[in-house]
Amino acid sequence: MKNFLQGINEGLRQAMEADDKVILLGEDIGKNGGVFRVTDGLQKQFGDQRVFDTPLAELGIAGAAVGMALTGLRPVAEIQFSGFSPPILDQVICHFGRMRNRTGGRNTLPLVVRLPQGGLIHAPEHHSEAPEAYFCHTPGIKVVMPSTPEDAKGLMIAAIEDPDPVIYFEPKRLYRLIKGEIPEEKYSTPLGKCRIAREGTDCTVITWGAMVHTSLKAAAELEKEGVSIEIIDLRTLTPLDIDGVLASVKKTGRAVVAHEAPNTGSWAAEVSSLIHERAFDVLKAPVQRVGSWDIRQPLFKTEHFYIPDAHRVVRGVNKTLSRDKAAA
Amino acid sequence: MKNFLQGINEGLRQAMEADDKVILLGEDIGKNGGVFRVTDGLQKQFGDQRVFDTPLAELGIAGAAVGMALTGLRPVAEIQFSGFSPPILDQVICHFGRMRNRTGGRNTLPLVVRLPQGGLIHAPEHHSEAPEAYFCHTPGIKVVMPSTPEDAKGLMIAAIEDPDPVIYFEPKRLYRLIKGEIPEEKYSTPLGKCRIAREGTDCTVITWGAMVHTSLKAAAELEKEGVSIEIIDLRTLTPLDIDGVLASVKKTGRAVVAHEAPNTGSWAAEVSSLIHERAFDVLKAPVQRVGSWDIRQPLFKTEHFYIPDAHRVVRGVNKTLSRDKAAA
Amino acid sequence: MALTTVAEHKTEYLEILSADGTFDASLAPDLSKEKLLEMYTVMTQIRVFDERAIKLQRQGRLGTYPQILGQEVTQCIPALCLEPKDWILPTYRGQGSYFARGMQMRYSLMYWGGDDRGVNYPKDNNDLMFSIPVGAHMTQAMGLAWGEKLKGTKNVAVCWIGDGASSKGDFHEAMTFAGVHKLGLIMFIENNGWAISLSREQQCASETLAQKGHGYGAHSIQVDGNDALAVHKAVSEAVARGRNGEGPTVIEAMTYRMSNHTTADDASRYRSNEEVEEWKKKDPLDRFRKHLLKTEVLDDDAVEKIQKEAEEYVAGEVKAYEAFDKPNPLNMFSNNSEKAPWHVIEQRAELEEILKEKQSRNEIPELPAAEGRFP
Amino acid sequence: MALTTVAEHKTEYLEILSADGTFDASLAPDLSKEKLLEMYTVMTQIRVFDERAIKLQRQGRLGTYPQILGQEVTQCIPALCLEPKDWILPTYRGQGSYFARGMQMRYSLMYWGGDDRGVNYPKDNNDLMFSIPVGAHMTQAMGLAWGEKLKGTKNVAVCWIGDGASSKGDFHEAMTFAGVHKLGLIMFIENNGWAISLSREQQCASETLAQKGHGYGAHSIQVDGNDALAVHKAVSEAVARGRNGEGPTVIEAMTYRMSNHTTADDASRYRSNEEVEEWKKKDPLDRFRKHLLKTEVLDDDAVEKIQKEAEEYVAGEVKAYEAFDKPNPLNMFSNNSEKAPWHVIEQRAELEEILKEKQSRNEIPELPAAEGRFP
Ligand SMILES: Cc1ncc(C[n+]2csc(CCOP(=O)(O)OP(=O)(O)O)c2C)c(N)n1
Ligand SMILES: Cc1ncc(C[n+]2csc(CCOP(=O)(O)OP(=O)(O)O)c2C)c(N)n1
Ligand SMILES: [Mg+2]
Ligand SMILES: [Mg+2]
Repeated sequence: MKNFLQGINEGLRQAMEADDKVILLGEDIGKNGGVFRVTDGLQKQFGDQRVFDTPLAELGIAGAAVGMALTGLRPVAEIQFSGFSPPILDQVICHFGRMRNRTGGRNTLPLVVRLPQGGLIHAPEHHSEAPEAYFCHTPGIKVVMPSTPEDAKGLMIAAIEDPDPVIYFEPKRLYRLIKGEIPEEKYSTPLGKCRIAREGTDCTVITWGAMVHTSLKAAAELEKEGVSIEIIDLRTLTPLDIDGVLASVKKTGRAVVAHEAPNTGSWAAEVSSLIHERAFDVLKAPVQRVGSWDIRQPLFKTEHFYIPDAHRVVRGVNKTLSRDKAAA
Repeated sequence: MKNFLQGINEGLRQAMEADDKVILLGEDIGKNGGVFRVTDGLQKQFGDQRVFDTPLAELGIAGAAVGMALTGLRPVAEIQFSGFSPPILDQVICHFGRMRNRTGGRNTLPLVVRLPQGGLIHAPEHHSEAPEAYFCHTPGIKVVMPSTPEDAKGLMIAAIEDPDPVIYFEPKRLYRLIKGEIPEEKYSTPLGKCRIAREGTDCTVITWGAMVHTSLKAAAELEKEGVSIEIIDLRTLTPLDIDGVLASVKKTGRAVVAHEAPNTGSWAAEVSSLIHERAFDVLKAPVQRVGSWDIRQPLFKTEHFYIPDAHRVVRGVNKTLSRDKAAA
Repeated sequence: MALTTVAEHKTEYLEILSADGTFDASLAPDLSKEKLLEMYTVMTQIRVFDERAIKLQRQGRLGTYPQILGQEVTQCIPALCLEPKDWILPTYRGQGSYFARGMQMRYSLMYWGGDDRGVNYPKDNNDLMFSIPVGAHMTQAMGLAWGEKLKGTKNVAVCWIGDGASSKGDFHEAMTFAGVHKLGLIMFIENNGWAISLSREQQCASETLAQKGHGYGAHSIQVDGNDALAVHKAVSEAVARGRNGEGPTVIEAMTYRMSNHTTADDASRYRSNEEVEEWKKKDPLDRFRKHLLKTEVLDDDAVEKIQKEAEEYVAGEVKAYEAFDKPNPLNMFSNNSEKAPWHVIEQRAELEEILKEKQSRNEIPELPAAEGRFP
Repeated sequence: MALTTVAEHKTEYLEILSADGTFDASLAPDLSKEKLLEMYTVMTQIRVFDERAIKLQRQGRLGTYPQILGQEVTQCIPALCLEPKDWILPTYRGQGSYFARGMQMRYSLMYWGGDDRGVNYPKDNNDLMFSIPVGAHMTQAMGLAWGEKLKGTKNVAVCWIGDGASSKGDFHEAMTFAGVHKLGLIMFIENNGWAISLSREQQCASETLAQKGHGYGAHSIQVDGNDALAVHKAVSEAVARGRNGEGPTVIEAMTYRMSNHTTADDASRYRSNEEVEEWKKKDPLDRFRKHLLKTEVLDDDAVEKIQKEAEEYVAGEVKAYEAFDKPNPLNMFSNNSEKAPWHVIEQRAELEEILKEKQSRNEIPELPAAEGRFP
């Protein structure tokens, strides 16, 4: 059994072993092995010309990755916490997803940005954000977020091998919390494909990252009440696996989208809209969204009342169920 | 009759006359009067200690506005084109909407950022973006976008007088295109309140900015086919006027959200989700979204096939109507 | 002439009280005995606080905490060169700066204990909350200096940053504006040799960080950051220039981060013990104490008394910290905007309902009243 | 010593061929007659192009266009100091840079005519598309230089920026990385005196922009940007250093934007005609021509021939530009990613349907086949 963090580390290592064009860069990722130790041992194994400790400058990191990718390397950049990702948005929005098109297919960006995401690790302010929506709205890039050690590895390898920019969110509270089997060999988990994390019949909960595990807890609670939920782990946020999502919703007739970001304007809005647009006739109740509140994230003493817990997911599910009752 | 641009200019002027704490800063806004001439004459009237031409540094402009606001001034910053706004997102996301809460209400940010928005002015690349979703997802800030000269003025005055940060998008293709009466006196248009731009019965089109006018054209086309649409001009994107939107949707039973941004993960997703969540039982068909494609915006020769035109709004409306027929 | 010199810049290093005890009286600022005592006392208190905070963290009574040890001068002394209406923008490591301006330590503990009520500065001070995103406060500090200039006050803004932060583009844009508008901005670089695991040498290839200032027409100087007198002098001169409309100053204060980056860090992974030992010899507090003893500002009894009182004071603050009620989770909804929008009002109501549900199931205890303004 | 100098920096200005015709042979680069002729020819061609483009814009045959006049040297000469595999990252104003590297002018016209097919550089060149967001290419250029270093090539990256762009934080971060890793990055500042309506003095308070380089341990120099020989020399030396692993160079080339910022701008709103007239006397092309005549590289006939051929060439390119088919709107969907995602496939199908509808109603003409890779 290995943990989630080891999944990422193994993915990075095997990708680097397979292709010496894979280069890591970021703050404190080399000698220190990353503040979470995700890159532990990699500088030792691959040397300081493959794993770089950069100056404290996120825009520089992003631009360096763009430039390196243009030379044919496959940079994997770490931004230490996703809360510190806004400075890279200029490169992400104006260049990552546009380079291939604006150069008529001449210049491509096979790069990955790693972003430790999410809260509930008792960290200081700005260390717990869930900024995935800013990235998902940006054309031309892919956004992934694993929730199991196996997918952490497989999605990392897939992301690195992808010929276009991939944003790889790492739900950091899973790093040491979640354990599971990881195949030894190098393998890749297909981008754009969701995973059924739990089968069920009464309602589909679409979720990603650490909220998959929160939703699994909610499923256990709901089971006691005789409610069976199906949990879809998106894995890739965009491009979304629309077929996978719709297949489940068509089966259950109800859906809840559960996630960690402030709810308004979040990626959950897109998922909800898509389901309504494409499965309206089978829906027995409107899709519910369960997200964080639309306020600044508080410090850690009350953070667990900000980010949805299993209870809030249960409430969301019950809301879809009650709506149905009312209508019946 | 005055044009849209004059509405903004008059709003700025009267706010500056009323309160000498109002300060303008931005690139080329002083001597040159702005590249669109929105601030024309203001440096002349108020002097170069109220209207500042800044160095070419958007993050600096945003940070300067934060600092000035903290000293009790009321800065109005211009970012020359909203396509160049990503560098300010660090201040917007990490500080604009959080300052008041993280200082326990001690420090507030009465500031406005003006962002010329949208396409179809035959401008070069990156001069035509519609990045409102990045801002709307960020807690603690307000986002407004007028579509008439009267509202341009009233919303500008309201934005400047608001005690919290306001992002003021200016649909730049309306600057000289749209004319209308503007009351002479200083007045403010309430934030958070939508406007019925056209009454109708068969379907509600919720829209904002220049797309209000595209939707009005669509309405004229649809009228010929005997279809009557009601057009809601959001004016304030967030906080959204949920009551105004729902009242109309409850009347028509159908809704289309029309906007200029790449559709996926856009603000239209939020509007659509809210309507489904809160008016599910009255909806005769799922809410349709009509936005730009999820690809890089092309140069101007084909831009009008990228940004929705009246025909695409008509298609969206027809889609909601046909769905109903199919169901009936 | 075909190859001509168009600009020349010299970067100087100021040291008044050296690590070896040498004292250059000719350069020393003229400080009263009271001022010197205040400087020593504040630094002693913050060192005791730092020791105590680390222990609290180890015992689980505090969250992740960024240590101060070795940076008592760079944190406290600039703050003691200012008027309350000057703006201070310390770093996350800057508990010493806030304390030197009069904030009670209990609030520092509260903040690092994960409670937002820990942001509580003396009412009449222009103390600004630090930015956890490294360096995002630099352009704000520039805006503060600019705002004060426009308002016609003489107030300056002092912005503490680390050697790491000096690499952020924010530095460049803040300094560019400050230079052009001759703002009273003091960019005070606490160069403590490390940015987490990145050494100063890996951070930037320039000989000094101070010299960056020349690129913006700013006055630039490097000082011994463990020398209370040199820092006092450099900052005071920069403040005077700032008040005088002579523009910004970059001060690079050479110091050392004696502890781990934070309590979550293990510096032994990336730096040698020898380096740390070398810097121990340059300790800012020892040096200043010896000087005050030598110049008879202090005697041994006074030293002991200051130390003892500092320990009592800090113990009292820890007690006060731990005596606070737990925060009501509803507090998070207060003070987000002048008037909460409808969706936030709904969300707060939902949290209220959830809290009641949890209370009814005894999952959470009784809660104190919610604090702050809403809606 | 208590106040010691820890760093000293001198910024030099290089001029070989002055506006008044003075020529410093001792500093002149050793260039073949062919090279000198190439330099002159390319600059002549680009000047003719610029004149022609402005006319096309006025006639509605081109969109907004950023003029070149006066910057022929700063645009073309650096490009002529390089190998095809060196990376060039010009600005939006840099049609001259692309042309000097061999791009056909028809494509410049196409791009500024609003057609994305205008991005079409010679196949084997490392020419990168410019960034319309000012300065966003600086960190990319640094990454390119870094990538080449890691790949073990000697290729450098030349990044053109304006005086305005030098204020962007991107400059700071790019140079910081380049300094630390000793990258072959040449940051070539075309200081043309203006950033739209902002003068150089309002942009930054430093005496020179070149001196900023000292803050990153970079080699830094200011050159006469209207002096083809000085620019050739400064760039060639920087390139040699870059290939040699000696790190980055900042070159500030002093030139002047003789026209409006773009065809959408009216410079008379913010600058005096006298200033423009002053700079006319320093014209880069006149100066170089006189020198070549004096040194008998050229004679009057050759000058006339080059001019005439340039006009014919440009006329041919304009014809070729206007002979292109209108773009198929579906082109926008090509080459957005290796494999288009489902929603983009759906959207393209929708546009296809819309185009058919519009054609059936005669709202749009027949369209040529769509170009580019999809899905
Ligand atoms: C923008 C940003 N990037 C990264 C981090 C993570 N981080 C926190 S402190 C730190 C190092 C800061 O070094 P320095 O500026 O020298 O200050 P010091 O900690 O030495 O006082 C880093 C990388 C952050 N907080 N913000
Ligand atoms: C990030 C960004 N901000 C603003 C603009 C608008 N803009 C285009 S060119 C320009 C001035 C650029 O000046 P400079 O860097 O000196 O280059 P020059 O135009 O003089 O060649 C501005 C402000 C932009 N394109 N990108
Ligand atoms: Mg440091
Ligand atoms: Mg310029």
